[in-house]
Amino acid sequence: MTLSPLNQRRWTNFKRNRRALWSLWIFAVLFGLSLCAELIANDKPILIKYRGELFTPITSFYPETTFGGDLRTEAVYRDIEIQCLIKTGGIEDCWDDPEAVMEEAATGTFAGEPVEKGWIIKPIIPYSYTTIVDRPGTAPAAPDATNWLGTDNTSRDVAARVIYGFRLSIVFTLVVTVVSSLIGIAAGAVQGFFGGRTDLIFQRVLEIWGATPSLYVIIIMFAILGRSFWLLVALSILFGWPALVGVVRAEFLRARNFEYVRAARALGVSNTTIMFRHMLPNAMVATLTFLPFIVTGTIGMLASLDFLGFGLPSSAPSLGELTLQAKQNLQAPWLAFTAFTTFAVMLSLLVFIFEGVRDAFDPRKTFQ
Amino acid sequence: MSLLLEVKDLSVSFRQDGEVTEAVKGVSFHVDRGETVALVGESGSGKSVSALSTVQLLPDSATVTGQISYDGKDLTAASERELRQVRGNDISFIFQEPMTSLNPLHTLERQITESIELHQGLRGAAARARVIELMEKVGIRDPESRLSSYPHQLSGGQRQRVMIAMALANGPELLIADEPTTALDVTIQAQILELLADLKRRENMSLLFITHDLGVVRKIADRVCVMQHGQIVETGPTAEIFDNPQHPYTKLLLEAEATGIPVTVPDDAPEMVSTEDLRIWFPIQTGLLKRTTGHVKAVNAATVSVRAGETLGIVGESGSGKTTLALAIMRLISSKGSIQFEGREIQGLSSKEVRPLRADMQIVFQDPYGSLSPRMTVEQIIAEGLGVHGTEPGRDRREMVSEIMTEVGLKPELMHRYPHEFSGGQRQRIAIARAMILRPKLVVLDEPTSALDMTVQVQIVELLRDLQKKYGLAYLFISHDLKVVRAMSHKVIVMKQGDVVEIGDSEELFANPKVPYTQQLLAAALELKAK
Amino acid sequence: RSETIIKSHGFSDFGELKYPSDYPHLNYVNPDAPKGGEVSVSAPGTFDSMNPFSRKGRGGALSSLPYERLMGSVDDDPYSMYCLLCETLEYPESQEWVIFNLRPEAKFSDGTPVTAHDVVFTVKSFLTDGLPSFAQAVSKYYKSYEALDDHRIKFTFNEGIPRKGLISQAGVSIAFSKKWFEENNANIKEPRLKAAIGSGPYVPMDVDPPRRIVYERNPDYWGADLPINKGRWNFDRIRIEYFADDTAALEAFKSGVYTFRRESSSLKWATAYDFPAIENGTVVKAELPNGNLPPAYGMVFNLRRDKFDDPRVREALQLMYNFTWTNETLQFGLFAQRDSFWQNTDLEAKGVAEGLELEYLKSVEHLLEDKSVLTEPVVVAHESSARQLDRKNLRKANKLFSEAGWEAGANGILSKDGKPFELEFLSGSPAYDRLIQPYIENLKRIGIQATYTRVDPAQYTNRERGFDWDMVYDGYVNYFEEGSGISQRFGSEDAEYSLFNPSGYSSPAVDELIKKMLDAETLDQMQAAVRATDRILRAARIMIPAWYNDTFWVAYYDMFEHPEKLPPLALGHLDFWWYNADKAAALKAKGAL
Amino acid sequence: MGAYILRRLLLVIPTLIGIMIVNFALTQFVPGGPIEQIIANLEGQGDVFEGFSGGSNDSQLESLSTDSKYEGARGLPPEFIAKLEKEFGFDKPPVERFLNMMWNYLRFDFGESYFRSVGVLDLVWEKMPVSITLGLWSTIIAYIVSIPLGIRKAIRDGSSFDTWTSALIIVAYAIPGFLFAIVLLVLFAGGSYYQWFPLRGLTSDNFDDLSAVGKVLDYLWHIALPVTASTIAAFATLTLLTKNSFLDEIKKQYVVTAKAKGLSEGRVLYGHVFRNAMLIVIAGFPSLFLGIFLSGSLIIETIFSLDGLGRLAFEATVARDYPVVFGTLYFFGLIGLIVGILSDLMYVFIDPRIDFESRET
Ligand SMILES: Nc1ncnc2c1ncn2[C@@H]1O[C@H](COP(=O)(O)OP(=O)(O)OP(=O)(O)O)[C@@H](O)[C@H]1O
Ligand SMILES: Nc1ncnc2c1ncn2[C@@H]1O[C@H](COP(=O)(O)OP(=O)(O)OP(=O)(O)O)[C@@H](O)[C@H]1O
Ligand SMILES: [Mg+2]
Ligand SMILES: [Mg+2]
Repeated sequence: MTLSPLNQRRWTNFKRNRRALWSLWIFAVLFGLSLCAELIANDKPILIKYRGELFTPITSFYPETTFGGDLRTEAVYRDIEIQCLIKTGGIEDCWDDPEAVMEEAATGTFAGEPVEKGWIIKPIIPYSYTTIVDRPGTAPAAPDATNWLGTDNTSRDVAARVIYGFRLSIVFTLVVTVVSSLIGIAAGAVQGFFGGRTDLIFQRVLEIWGATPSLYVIIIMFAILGRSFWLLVALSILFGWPALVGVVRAEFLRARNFEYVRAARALGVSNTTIMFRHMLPNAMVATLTFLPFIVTGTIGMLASLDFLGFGLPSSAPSLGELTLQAKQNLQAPWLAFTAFTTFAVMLSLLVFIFEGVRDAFDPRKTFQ
Repeated sequence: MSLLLEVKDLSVSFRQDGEVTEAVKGVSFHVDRGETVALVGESGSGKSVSALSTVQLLPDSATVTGQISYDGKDLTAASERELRQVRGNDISFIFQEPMTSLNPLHTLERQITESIELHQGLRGAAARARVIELMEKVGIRDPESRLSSYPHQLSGGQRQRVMIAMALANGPELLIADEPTTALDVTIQAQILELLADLKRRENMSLLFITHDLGVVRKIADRVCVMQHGQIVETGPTAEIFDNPQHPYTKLLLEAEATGIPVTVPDDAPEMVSTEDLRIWFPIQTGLLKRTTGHVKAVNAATVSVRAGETLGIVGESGSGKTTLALAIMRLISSKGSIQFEGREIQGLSSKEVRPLRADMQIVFQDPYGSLSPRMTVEQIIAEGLGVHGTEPGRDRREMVSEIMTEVGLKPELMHRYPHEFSGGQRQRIAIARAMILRPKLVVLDEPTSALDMTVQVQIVELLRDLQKKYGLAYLFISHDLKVVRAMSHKVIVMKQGDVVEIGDSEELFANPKVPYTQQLLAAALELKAK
Repeated sequence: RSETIIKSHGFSDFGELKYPSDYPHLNYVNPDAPKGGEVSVSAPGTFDSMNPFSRKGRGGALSSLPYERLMGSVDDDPYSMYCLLCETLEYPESQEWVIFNLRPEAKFSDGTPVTAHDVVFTVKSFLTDGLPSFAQAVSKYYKSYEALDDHRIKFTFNEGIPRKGLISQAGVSIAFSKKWFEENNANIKEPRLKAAIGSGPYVPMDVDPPRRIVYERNPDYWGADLPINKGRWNFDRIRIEYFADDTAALEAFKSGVYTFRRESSSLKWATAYDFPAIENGTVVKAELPNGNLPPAYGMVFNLRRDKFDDPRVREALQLMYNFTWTNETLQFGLFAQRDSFWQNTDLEAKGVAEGLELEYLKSVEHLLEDKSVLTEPVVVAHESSARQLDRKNLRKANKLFSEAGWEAGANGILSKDGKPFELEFLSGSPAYDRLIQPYIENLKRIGIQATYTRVDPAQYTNRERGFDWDMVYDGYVNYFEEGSGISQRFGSEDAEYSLFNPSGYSSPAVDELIKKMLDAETLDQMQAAVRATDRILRAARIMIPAWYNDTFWVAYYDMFEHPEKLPPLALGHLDFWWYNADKAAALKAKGAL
Repeated sequence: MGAYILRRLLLVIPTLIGIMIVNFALTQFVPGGPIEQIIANLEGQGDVFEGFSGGSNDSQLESLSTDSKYEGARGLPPEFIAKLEKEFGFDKPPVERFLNMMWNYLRFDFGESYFRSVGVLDLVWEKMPVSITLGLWSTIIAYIVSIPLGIRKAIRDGSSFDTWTSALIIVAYAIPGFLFAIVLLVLFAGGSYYQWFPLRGLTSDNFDDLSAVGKVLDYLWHIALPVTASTIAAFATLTLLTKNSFLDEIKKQYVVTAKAKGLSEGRVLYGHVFRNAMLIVIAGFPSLFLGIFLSGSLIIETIFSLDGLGRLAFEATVARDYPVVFGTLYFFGLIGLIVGILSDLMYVFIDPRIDFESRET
């Protein structure tokens, strides 16, 4: 794909803003990492060697019986017994004293017999977001070597939850923001550009829509369809898109009087092109400024829905739940700290990226 | 005579995306007290940039080196505060593009009062009286009713005069006027020049005058600096330069003149566009509720027609409704009365229905700056129409763009720049290029040459004539420059206060004007030339 | 008809009274407790009414405090009541009616005497304009109620209903001042901020919604010297401060805005009570014994659904709950495991059944589903290790499931006849999320497709009423004296719709035992019947018994004192605690208040 | 323009009716209604604020005020529920109920809350002081700080000042408001650290006895923490919007003209650029304020025990207090529509080039 010279110019301008570029990179890396959250934080090992065979628990289901256990449900890999079974090639004695067995088996023989040694490659964080951490003491527990960010009030690993929560929030907010902004901008543009009856009717529809208590719609839809991520996405879009309509409409109401719009019209350019090629770039200030906040606002909305109990299912790795816990556990400041840092990092990155985008689109911006 | 402004070794370069454009390369000139210095030269040669750099009004992307001193003070090292003292009070500016230089949300009164208030401390009624006086001086009719107008409600010339009024408000010591009369008809131009001369006489005002109109230069300048490619190539007393130019460019400039006559139109040429009793009244709205309390009668019952291959020149007083008429014919503002394009009534058509016709009817706006999308590159701007109406078969878009740019005298390398990175004259040519690239059948040209120096002007006129000959284009040519009108038009109409006062064959009309206003106009033009 | 009329200073369904008619004071109070001072506590949210008896409005805390009842209960005997407004009561052995003889000296706070007419007026108001549910239930009891004279009121009970609880119900009748209601044109239906006058020891003085209510001791309280009141009502002022947020409330306590706090959250109790005032002794932090009957809460199975039909399934599901871990890790080890439905009382079944209890059980033997209750020790909650997912229990549960026909398929999901085991845990409040979530995780581990659904209160009630759930955190609120009310909880007649029986359990054997409770002549009989019921219920595994708290968690500024030995049933901090002026002065001197 | 305004005013009626119809229809489908909430209340559950105001009460403490409810909650036979339904008029068909309601609303009779014997308007009126306090002060402070800051940032775009202020406001924005509120409360009002500010309410108990100055000081003393907490996040958007709008305008030709007049930087910025750049900010003010004001800040109100519209709205919604829901919807809907018209007129007032006519000529 080659960029048009103008876009090349914008891209170079963007790159000149080192802060934006770095933010973009960091964001991309973080998001990329969180996309492979399953490989980073999981209570299932990435790879297992057992009796000479390789297993990939993350992608496949293996009942415990595979490793010499007796249950036909999925092996609980974080159980020391199971680990012992895997590492020693399935020695029965693991059930009684796994640690001793493992120790002895490490020498190569057990009870005089040679063992088929196996191994387990665990993710860096050996917990998933729902994994209950068995750790002596009470939850929430402070950060230490096993739980880098401590545990939450249900004794789940905060680091794992943040990774998954980050992904969930970002996916949620990106989908919601992109779709609802597109709809919102288009709607605002049409209203502002055409004015007259279009505007009048559209505005009324919006007013009616805007007065609808979203909480009821959410309750109804959840009751009918059950809580789910995508339903929440759909609902958020449904209630999110009017956010930008007002500003875009105002910008368009103003911009449609500009001389260059008249010039474009004189060229015979279609209304859509006038709106989106000529006016939009010049009416984007508010939109571009608002976007990072819409993004984080959406995360915030998700969080507060969770907070109020109308959000995702409560086991979902939600940042909102984390903040609520932080509030209820002031004695566990790592919760507040983590929640805050995650928000701050996310927001800063987004704001800086969008600042770069704004600058890149600003023809008069001087770059050193 | 003492030295007022001295510029030494001034260099200005613009950095954009790592590219450096040297706009001014080592220019030195000076203006003495009470002296008028004219800066003339090629479009894009750095005149405006040099002028703006004196009080540091250039954008951030500019790097200025060299020395500028005003009345002994070094302005290059001056703080923002010191500069503020100088600006507006000692040195006043008339900007080249009046259409975009006024604050769009302030009324005229506010725009002018502001600097009076600031530097003279006048307030309330006194300030208002002064504003009205100034407006009268610059020839704005019925100033009181205009006080609460916003810039967008004014004609190009009126805006320019507001600029002038603003600049003169404080009786500056040095007036830097960047093409102050381009949008003015000859009579008003004469009046303004007279006003300037008067000020100069009475208040010993100095003047740095940038213009393309050599007639004006000859009339008012004491000294002339000729610029080309960012350098002053020749400088000297006016008479000397005019009588005995040394530098080849100066010679070229002096010789250049749009002459010749338009190609004759075949008798069977079909009628391209015609109007009948076209009327445009703008409502005057007052109060918060914007009740319509009257109308500005911009055009009353205009009946014009243009045939293929024919040029209709429109001349007339500034603010007489020329632009309005042109926009109405283009169906860009609403009007009453019939408009026929290629024999088809287009007045009632919806904008969707008009759209396909637009490939055949194009306009060059009077305000080129405003008509260029600020966030699009020149290439995009020029090629835009092609995107809508299709490229010529077998030709690449970019190729066509560079061709037309070359034709209007712009370097194709500049096509990736944004509009604000050009000089006034260059922008005007971009606007022309945008219209002409579509090879339309009818082009409305609203003062297309006002910001162009003579050499380029000739080039453009030739280009237009050329195209007309080749493709049988019909032109509606609006200009205050009667020479160009004469060189271009087959027929001419004269407008005054919204009325078409005279209409006739170009030769006939110029030779033998019937209406007093036309006579007056021609006389003024002649007088200017004679000086 | 000649019947022996019993005249007494108190009443118990089982005849015996703990306090004789000439008791000087209650055993657990300090009769010489000094009077004076102020105690202040906090209340959550806001209030907007001082009429606690209407459906509308949020009643202010303690807003029923000014109103005295005919009889009062005591905190060391759950089975009897003693005269308060009445001097004596008279009733025939058949308990067909009861007459209360009011004390002539009883007065409202405005000095007017409390008369039988006032009581009749009040009872009538409750039955016509009171909470409909209350009115409906209680109006079934009375055939009539009338004032015989100014100081005698007679309740006649309907025939054909069990006698248990009738006299007690009449005895808890309140006396409002009829005059006041008429003068103020008031009605108990309507919320209002002006409290009706009462005859009690305290009168509301400062009612300042949404911030506070202050009750002041009535210096002319008519009943101050009654034996039942001796050593009680010691504080001059009781102040209640409202806070919308619990953290704010705790902070307010720390800074001395109020002086007595009862903690209800294990999290706060374990983590928040280490502030300077406690460390320097200004505030006393104490755990005081609580002999109350804890409500039998836990995770309840919806037995109306087939999936829970098999007791082995229920047992397996029980095994997946890890009390030990939950208590240690999430609740700071502060709670005890509940086994019984009448935990911590004489009503709790223990060991192998014997005596009267066994007799009762035998009498319903033919009706028992699970006859092991006759011979085996009573079912107690399973033990779990400190590991969240207890492997032993997991294997046991797995075995039970497979015995019940649920086997893990190739995908590890438990299924039977090709249908997966799905289970929805419904909740109407976020408070228990963290305690239930680990259980859900365990259920997933064993191959159940478990989901946890939390909805808002109205929706929860909606689904609760439709019994549209698999499991909920809910339970049974049981009483020391079990009477007719118990059939709403465990009787088969009501099992279909009674919200007080969330699991929907019923059994003919329990029905029989309930009859025994209603017919019990003596406390022993009643207790034996309840124990037998407890045994059956526990064997039926209708829920997973969870935690309960057998202590009061309190913190207070070190100026309050209480009798050395507290009565089992109440904390009594607003009642028989007292104010030590010297200590208070010391605190003030220290600047702590 | 006059015609346009008239048209807009007339359209308010169908819009309001539309709003009411949509909402009424919606509530027909919400699972669980007021009856269920009443039952939950009677059973001592149903505290809609429990989720975030409570302290995870897991030891089943009986509450001080459930006394009577407890007696009433002994049984909820079906007859009782039928009675309740009748009391609320739920025995009538929805259409009839709706028409009844609209007829009452037309006469500005908004009815009474299901849960309290208070008229809806009185209820709203009662909550006003808190909402006005939080809404007004937060908005004002946000504007007073953000606009000059945004402008400064625009002028010094790219400087270190720009960077660190950005960082600061972003961080402030990222702090979850209620967390911040709690921390403020614990630090500056609680019993462990500094007891500088009061814990709750808008005024002291002895407010009525204070002198006028004392009253003002007392009020300011009380609102310091809640307003801080509710404002902290408000700077970011406004500041950056101001900055970016200014960046867009500041390099335009007319600014050069203004500079050439010798105007001071301030006058250039505030006198010329401001109006051009801030169309959205200024014209958006009425609706923004209304928004802040109406939505209230539930959680901050809760933490500081302030009884405002935020709590009212949330409680009414979750508790299905439909008279309050519809009443506030109608009442504030009306205000919102009027403000919408004002806001549009404001556009024209700020930028006279704007009109609302159709451009399909
Ligand atoms: N902001 C800018 N960035 C880059 N190049 C610029 C910028 N402004 C002006 N230029 C270039 O500087 C040169 C001098 O421009 P200037 O405006 O001084 O010309 P001019 O002599 O006034 O011409 P004209 O007569 O057409 O107004 C031109 O070539 C123009 O393209
Ligand atoms: N939008 C508007 N609202 C009100 N009056 C307007 C508007 N546009 C133009 N006018 C008025 O209409 C008259 C004609 O303006 P027009 O622009 O057509 O003049 P012109 O002949 O092109 O003048 P110039 O030579 O100065 O450009 C002027 O008096 C102007 O003030
Ligand atoms: Mg120029
Ligand atoms: Mg014009």
